[in-house]
Amino acid sequence: MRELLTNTHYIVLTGVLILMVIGFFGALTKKNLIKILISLGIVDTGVNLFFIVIGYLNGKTAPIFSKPGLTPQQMVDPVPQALVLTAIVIGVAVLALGLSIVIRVYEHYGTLNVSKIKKMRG
Amino acid sequence: MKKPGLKKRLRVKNIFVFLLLCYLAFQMFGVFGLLDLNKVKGVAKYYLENDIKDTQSANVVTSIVVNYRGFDTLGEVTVLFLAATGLGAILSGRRKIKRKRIPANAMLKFGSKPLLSIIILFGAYIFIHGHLSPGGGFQGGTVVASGFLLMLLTFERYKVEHKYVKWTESVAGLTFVTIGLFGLFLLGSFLANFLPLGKVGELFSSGVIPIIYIAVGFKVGSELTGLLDNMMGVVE
Amino acid sequence: MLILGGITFLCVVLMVVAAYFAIKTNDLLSSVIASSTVSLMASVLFLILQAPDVAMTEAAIGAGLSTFVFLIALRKTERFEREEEQ
Amino acid sequence: MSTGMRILDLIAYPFVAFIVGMLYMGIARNIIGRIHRRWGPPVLQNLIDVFKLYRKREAGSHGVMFHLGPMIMVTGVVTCLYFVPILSGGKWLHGFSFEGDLILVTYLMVLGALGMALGVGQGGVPFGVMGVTRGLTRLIGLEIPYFIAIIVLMAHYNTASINKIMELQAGGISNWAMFKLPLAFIASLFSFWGMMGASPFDIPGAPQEVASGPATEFGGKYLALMMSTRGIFGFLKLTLWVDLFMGGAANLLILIAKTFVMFISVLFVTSVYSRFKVEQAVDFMWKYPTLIGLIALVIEMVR
Amino acid sequence: MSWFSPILMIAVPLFIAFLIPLLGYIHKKAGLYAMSLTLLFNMLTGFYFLPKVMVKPIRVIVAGYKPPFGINLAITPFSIFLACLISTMGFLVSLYLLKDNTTETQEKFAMLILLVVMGSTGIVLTGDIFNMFVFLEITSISSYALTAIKKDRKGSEAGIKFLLVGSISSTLLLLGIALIYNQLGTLNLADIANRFSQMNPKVAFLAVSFLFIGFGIESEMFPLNAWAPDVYQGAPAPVAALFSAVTVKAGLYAMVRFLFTVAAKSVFIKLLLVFGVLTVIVSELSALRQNDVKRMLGYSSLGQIGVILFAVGIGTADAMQGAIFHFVNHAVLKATLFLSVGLLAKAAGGSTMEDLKGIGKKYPFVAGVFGIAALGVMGFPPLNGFVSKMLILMAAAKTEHIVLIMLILAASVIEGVYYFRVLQVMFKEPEPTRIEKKAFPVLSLVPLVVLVFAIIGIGLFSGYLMPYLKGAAMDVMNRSTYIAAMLGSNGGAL
Amino acid sequence: MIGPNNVILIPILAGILAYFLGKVVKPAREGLTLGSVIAVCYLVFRMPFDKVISYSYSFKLPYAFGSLSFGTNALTSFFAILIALSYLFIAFTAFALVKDKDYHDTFYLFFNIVAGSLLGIVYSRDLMSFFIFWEMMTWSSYFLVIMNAKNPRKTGLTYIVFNVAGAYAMLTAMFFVYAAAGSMQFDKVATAIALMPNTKVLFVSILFAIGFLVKMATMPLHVWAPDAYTESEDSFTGFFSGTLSKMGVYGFLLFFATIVGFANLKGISSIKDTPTVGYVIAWLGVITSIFATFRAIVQDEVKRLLAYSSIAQVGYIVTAMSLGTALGIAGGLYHAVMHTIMKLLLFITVAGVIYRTGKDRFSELGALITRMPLSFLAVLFGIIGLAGMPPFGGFASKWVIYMSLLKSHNYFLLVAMIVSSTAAFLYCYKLIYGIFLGHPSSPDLMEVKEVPAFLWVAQVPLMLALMVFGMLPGLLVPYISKAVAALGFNAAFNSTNMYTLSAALGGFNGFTVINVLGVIFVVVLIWYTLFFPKSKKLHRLDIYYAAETPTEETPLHYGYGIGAELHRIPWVGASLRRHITTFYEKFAEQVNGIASVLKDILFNGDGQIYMLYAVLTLVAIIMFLGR
Repeated sequence: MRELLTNTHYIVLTGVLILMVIGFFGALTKKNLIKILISLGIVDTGVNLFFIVIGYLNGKTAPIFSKPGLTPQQMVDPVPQALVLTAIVIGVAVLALGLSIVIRVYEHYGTLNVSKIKKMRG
Repeated sequence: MKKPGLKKRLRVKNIFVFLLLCYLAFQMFGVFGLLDLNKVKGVAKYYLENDIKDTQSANVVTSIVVNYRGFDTLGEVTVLFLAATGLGAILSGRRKIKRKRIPANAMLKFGSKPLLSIIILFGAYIFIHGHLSPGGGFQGGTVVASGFLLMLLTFERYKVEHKYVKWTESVAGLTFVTIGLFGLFLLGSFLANFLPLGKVGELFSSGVIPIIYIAVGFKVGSELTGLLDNMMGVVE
Repeated sequence: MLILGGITFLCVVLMVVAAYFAIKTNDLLSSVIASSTVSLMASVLFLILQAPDVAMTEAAIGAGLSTFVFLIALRKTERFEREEEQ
Repeated sequence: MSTGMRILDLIAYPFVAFIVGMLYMGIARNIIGRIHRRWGPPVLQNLIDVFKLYRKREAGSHGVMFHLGPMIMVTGVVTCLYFVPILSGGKWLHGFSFEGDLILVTYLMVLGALGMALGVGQGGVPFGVMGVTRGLTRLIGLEIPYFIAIIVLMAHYNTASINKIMELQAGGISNWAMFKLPLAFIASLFSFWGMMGASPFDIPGAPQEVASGPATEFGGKYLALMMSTRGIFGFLKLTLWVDLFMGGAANLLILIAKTFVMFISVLFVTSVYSRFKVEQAVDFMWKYPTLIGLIALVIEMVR
Repeated sequence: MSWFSPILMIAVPLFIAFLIPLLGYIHKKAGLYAMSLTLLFNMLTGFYFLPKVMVKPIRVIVAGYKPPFGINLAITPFSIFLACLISTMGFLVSLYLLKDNTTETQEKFAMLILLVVMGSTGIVLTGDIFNMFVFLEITSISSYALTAIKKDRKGSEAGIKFLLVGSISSTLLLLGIALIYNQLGTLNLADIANRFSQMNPKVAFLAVSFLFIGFGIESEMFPLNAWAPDVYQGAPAPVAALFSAVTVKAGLYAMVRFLFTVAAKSVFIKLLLVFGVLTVIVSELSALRQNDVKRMLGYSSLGQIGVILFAVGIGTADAMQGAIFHFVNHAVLKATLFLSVGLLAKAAGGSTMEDLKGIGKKYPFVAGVFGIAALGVMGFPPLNGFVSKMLILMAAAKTEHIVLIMLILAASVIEGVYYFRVLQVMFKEPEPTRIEKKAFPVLSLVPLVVLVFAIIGIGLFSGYLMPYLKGAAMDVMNRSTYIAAMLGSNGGAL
Repeated sequence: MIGPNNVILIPILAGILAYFLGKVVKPAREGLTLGSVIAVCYLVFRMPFDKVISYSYSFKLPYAFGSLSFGTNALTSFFAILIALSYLFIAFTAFALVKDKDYHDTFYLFFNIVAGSLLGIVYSRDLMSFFIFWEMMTWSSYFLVIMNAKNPRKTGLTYIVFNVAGAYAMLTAMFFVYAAAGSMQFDKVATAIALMPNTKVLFVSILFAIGFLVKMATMPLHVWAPDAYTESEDSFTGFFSGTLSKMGVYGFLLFFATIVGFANLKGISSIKDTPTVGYVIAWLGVITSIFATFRAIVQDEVKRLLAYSSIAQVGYIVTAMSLGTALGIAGGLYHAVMHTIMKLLLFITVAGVIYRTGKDRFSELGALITRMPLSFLAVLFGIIGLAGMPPFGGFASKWVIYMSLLKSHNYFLLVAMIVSSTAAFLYCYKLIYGIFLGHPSSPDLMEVKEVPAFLWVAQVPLMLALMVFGMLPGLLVPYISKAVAALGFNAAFNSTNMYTLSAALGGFNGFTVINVLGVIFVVVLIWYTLFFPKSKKLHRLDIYYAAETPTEETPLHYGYGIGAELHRIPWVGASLRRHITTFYEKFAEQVNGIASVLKDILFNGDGQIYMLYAVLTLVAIIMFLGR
């Protein structure tokens, strides 16, 4: 138990997996478009966490030379953090665009049910 | 009579999806044990070791975001720009669904105006010190945008001047690209750090990094503001 | 170490619960708030995982901004899931 | 043989055919009359009719093709005649039979019909055209057994030349094709009857129903020409069968004897059977004679 | 001229894109013209570098750090070839758009078009996998926006579907990149390629499958392309032309580059073969029963992409050559088809078969262009589609995929059926009376003329293209040269 | 030196130029076509007949496929001459008939391209260029088919689907061969095929045969032909049926005689010294001709009758050639020439008639002999040839075919062929009677004029040709012998002079036949004209009509009636009632159904399902490929 609680990697990784499963499940089964976007947002969060956690090293500090004594060897991997920054921004951009399209769709169809929005098919 | 059948069908699909996802999760879980979680390696190691020498920026993440992988950031800014543009294009000229809004109380109205300038200042602080401390253009920009969000929420008829937003975002973006092009013209490499690096920990250090981050800050702030403004769609 | 682990564990559990709630609830408003909680928890986790930059961003964008974007979208559409959508 | 004699020979060719043919027609009317328990017309009646018709001063014409049709008919038939050797041996009365083969003859035989058909066509009588159509339809039936038979012949003797076929049959009755290849002969016999206009297959003319069929509109010199052509044609067919299946004839007497036998067979059939409708005729032809012919063909191929 | 580097193909459009909002103050249409000129600049730059790169690949370093430490652009024959294609098609479509005054948001439209082309160019030029992801996102986000830009019912519907599936794609791509980064600690494509075998095979497999699906969605592979017909139908015609000519090509590039140069996993290449054939058959069959011509063209486009995937999946240099040739031809042909149908549909007031009845008699030129392009798509000699199809099938024959060839040819027969059906509807139905004949703007016709000449010219003089195709194919097939060219002689500092 | 490649380019360029120049100056279309025709004829005739010459294309196109090579040998020249002459005659027809139609511009474009691609087909010396021109022929003729069609949807689609499918069958075989040979050159391919295992050779042969049989409209694959021949632009139909179908013949010969080689096929499996494949195809051909003949007889549309007749006639060629004997191939070639001449003549004349009267059904025509004597004569010549009657060339070619069948002991085939050949008389008669004889179906028919004079330019030489080849049947023998020799066979004929034709079992002297006929005819004519008084001209209603007096309104024209009896003959009637088209229609329906279901299930419009596809695929990949 102690092992489990102290091994941050595994706690977070398991959480991330559950988060992604929940997110995907929501995206694939919920019919409401906004709900789907929320689910996709959750998946995104999960992916971002996953990215960070694989760059995390037990017992090391953030990659900022804030104190004089810090050496590079004491720091966690900074690259995933940089990438996740980008990913988060991209995520919100997609989200905003998606919501704007959803608003348009709602105007045209009067519903948010993804299964009802199928004028184009076949 | 029809309903249970439908529901049943839906449930079957749900279970099926759930099983699929569990399978995927299981596969991923199997891989976790094989991941390499014990050391910094590859390019990260190089970044950590050479950050000071290369950029004189205390925040390694910032130097990666702005300098080593500045090209990504340019793309990222573009993505935001795109989202704002696309959103504007999609939502422009739509039918206004005017709904009754509960007006904000006087307290809020009174407080939010001075708060706006404080929030903007705070945001500016974040992105100006991006190379020294955590935070940077994105975070700062978002903070600035949230200030405007506050205004939008508080005042029914609050209008963000489109002209200013437009100018800010354009100039900020142009600054970013221009700095990159300067690097190309001066050092033969796009986005190259052509300014003196200074000394780590100082405000005016790290060459172009703070400038770019400030540009990014303005850009993100204005984009998000514009985005929110477009979303709110209160324009008559 | 154990305390940090405990906090981590707690955050993860909270996050998962919030995510589950976000998916489960019919009220999209609650759903948005729950997803905002997920982001907030993620932000805490980022902090724990020594990524202050990301934590800030996630807090500002994920928990803050995108929530508002959702809320605005909800205002433009409807707040509750319809029955056939569940 | 001198050129003069040759020319004489060639000129005599159609006349022999004409006279013999006309006589046979007369005889036929006689015999059929006897079978019908009545006195038939004189043997020479047909010849007389033809000459009478030739002497008619007036004939109506419906146009150029109406005028030319009978001429094409006679041209076709006489030409065909020239390629069928009347006598074997290749000295007298063999026409141009060395210049053409059996297939040529078979196809030339149709040319006459074409001429008539064209004339009838311009004549404008629907019945005439109907008759032509029936004739052509019947032809589909008739030609099959006939062709099977000649294919058997050609395959058997490995030549398409009538003269050669005749030569190879020389030397006794047992060498005759009708005994060596009996099934083929039987098959061809049906066609022969049909071609001779014998009763079960006489629908094109169909005297009682469509007012003499194709020849309806023709009169005077045209009818005369057509009748003479018929005579020549009849003789031609008889001769051809004799040549092909009975080893030909060395002189005219033998020829007449042999042809007469064939002719009698036609008469018997004619007087016994009643007329087929055209589809029945074709159907019949495609069933029994064709089957017999095919058996002959198989035998020939196996051999 | 050291500053004249291919990175300008990305930097300049970006600069102009940021500038366009301000250009609105000068003139209402300044943005559109700026976009067009920028794409022209891109095109010229591309063609300036094309012969040089054919001789020796260029490695463009961004921000002054040598790969794998910084991001670099990998200007190899394949990428520059595609960059040229993309910018040329972009330029032609932009010419068409200059007079296309359907949207009131012209400025934004211009920006989006510029950025979608820029994003595609970025995908093909970049040498960094995360950078590729970013450009892919730029491309997709602008595509979502462009799909929905008309704000009509169809556009919005198509846009939201596109966005949903695209989100899955980006999620999977990120996961895959994360796995690769965790294993190798690098994001540079050449570096990953160099050390790909060091990855744990299980992790590598998972990463490759994530990326395969991610890129598969972008490159419209069969089970993942269900959104595509909607998008082709819903988006404005020039945008659809742009999608099939530009963005798909970028997606395919990513797929090919990743599978051949980086991962080099033969299982997935074989998988591509299977999916390619499936794509062809399903798409052609689906196209058979379409009533909307634009949607039909969308399915047909998928079919062509299936052919490309099939060719790529064969995995020989010859097939690759044919596939790359088909990239070009498909871009040219589909752009022509979409643009001409766009014009006709605008005149007729709709793009269904009923709307287009007899339109060929009214507008013989544009409909004739459509006809020629249709013949080209069906692969009739001497047009360009024929040559590449033959090259692909010959390569397939060499590897003894006779059954697959037969399947593809059977699908081509179906293709013939529906294209000829459209042609007959256009040309053989009585002339419609409800439509008043209006002349199309000349600028809209210019790209059509150019494209028609391209269709015939490429078909007749394909030999001139061959050296480039060969270079591009060799670039894909020889991963070692790519790695060497990008990492330098020491094979990377790591 | 002007080689075949330039000959090919002339018409194609002329067509394109005519299209664009014709937009400015209308007569440019005719002018350029005429120029191209003359140039092609000149060059084709100037080319040495049986010399083997090779060229390769000088453009850059070949680079993509190695090289496109062209060349000529006797067989090529044989067909090239056929094409050049048809091109000439059809061009003149078109000058007269197309000039005031609204597709004036496109007609010349596609017509010239078709001509060029035909030349390309015969001059090509590798499979790829063969296929290229084959496909060009397909699409350009497609446009000519739908140009004037009444029912373009069905006709055009059927045409293109069958032809493209056939071409693709061929293409598959080409790739198969290519995989083995590594090259598309004919000689290399031939070498490779010789080394291939039997089953593969058989497979390749069948696929190739499908391609050619479609073009030749042989039985199960003929569905496109009647409609296409009937509905294509009138002046082009002659080219279509006369020359385009011969490309199937050419390809067939090329493939089976030179590339695979009949000997090779025989080695695989043979029936009675005939390769089995050939034997089967021979039967297909003969069955085709039987059924097509019967169907031709019952048609009411003039061109449809000719179309079926064309199918039947080509069936003879197929039968003769596929047996793979020297005489058979010679017969096929001979008949190809004759059939081209006859069909050109007939279709051109019929086109003229339709042009003048505006009617295309037997039940609407009639009695035109008085108005169009020359056309009547042309059709008369044509049908005499078509029926294979002696004085004209049609007999000679049929004779050779019969002889070849006799010689190779395929008696049953011969019998079957006779069925069709005999029945052909009926439609021949229907053709001439329905149009020219009998009574006019409507009064305005009596006001029409003779066909345009431009058509005479085509009709008269064609009639003369028919006569000359009948009179001098040996005239073609040296050429055919050379062509057959180019395919690697020994001499087929025994005849040495141009008057006689002799081979195998017999021979005949065409010169004698026509002389005898002529002399007798002249004698009878003189006799009748000089020695008898002039006949009285009767009014056309002054006829025997079962004791009734017919009036103008009485339907006296029996045009449609001919062939009605056929329905009552049991076997024929049954065959006429059944259409193979039904089968294909059902097949198409099935495909359509599958397509509908597939697209509705797969692309069901639900964005969520589309997302699910991605996840499903991922799971599938991991499940099946993950180790």
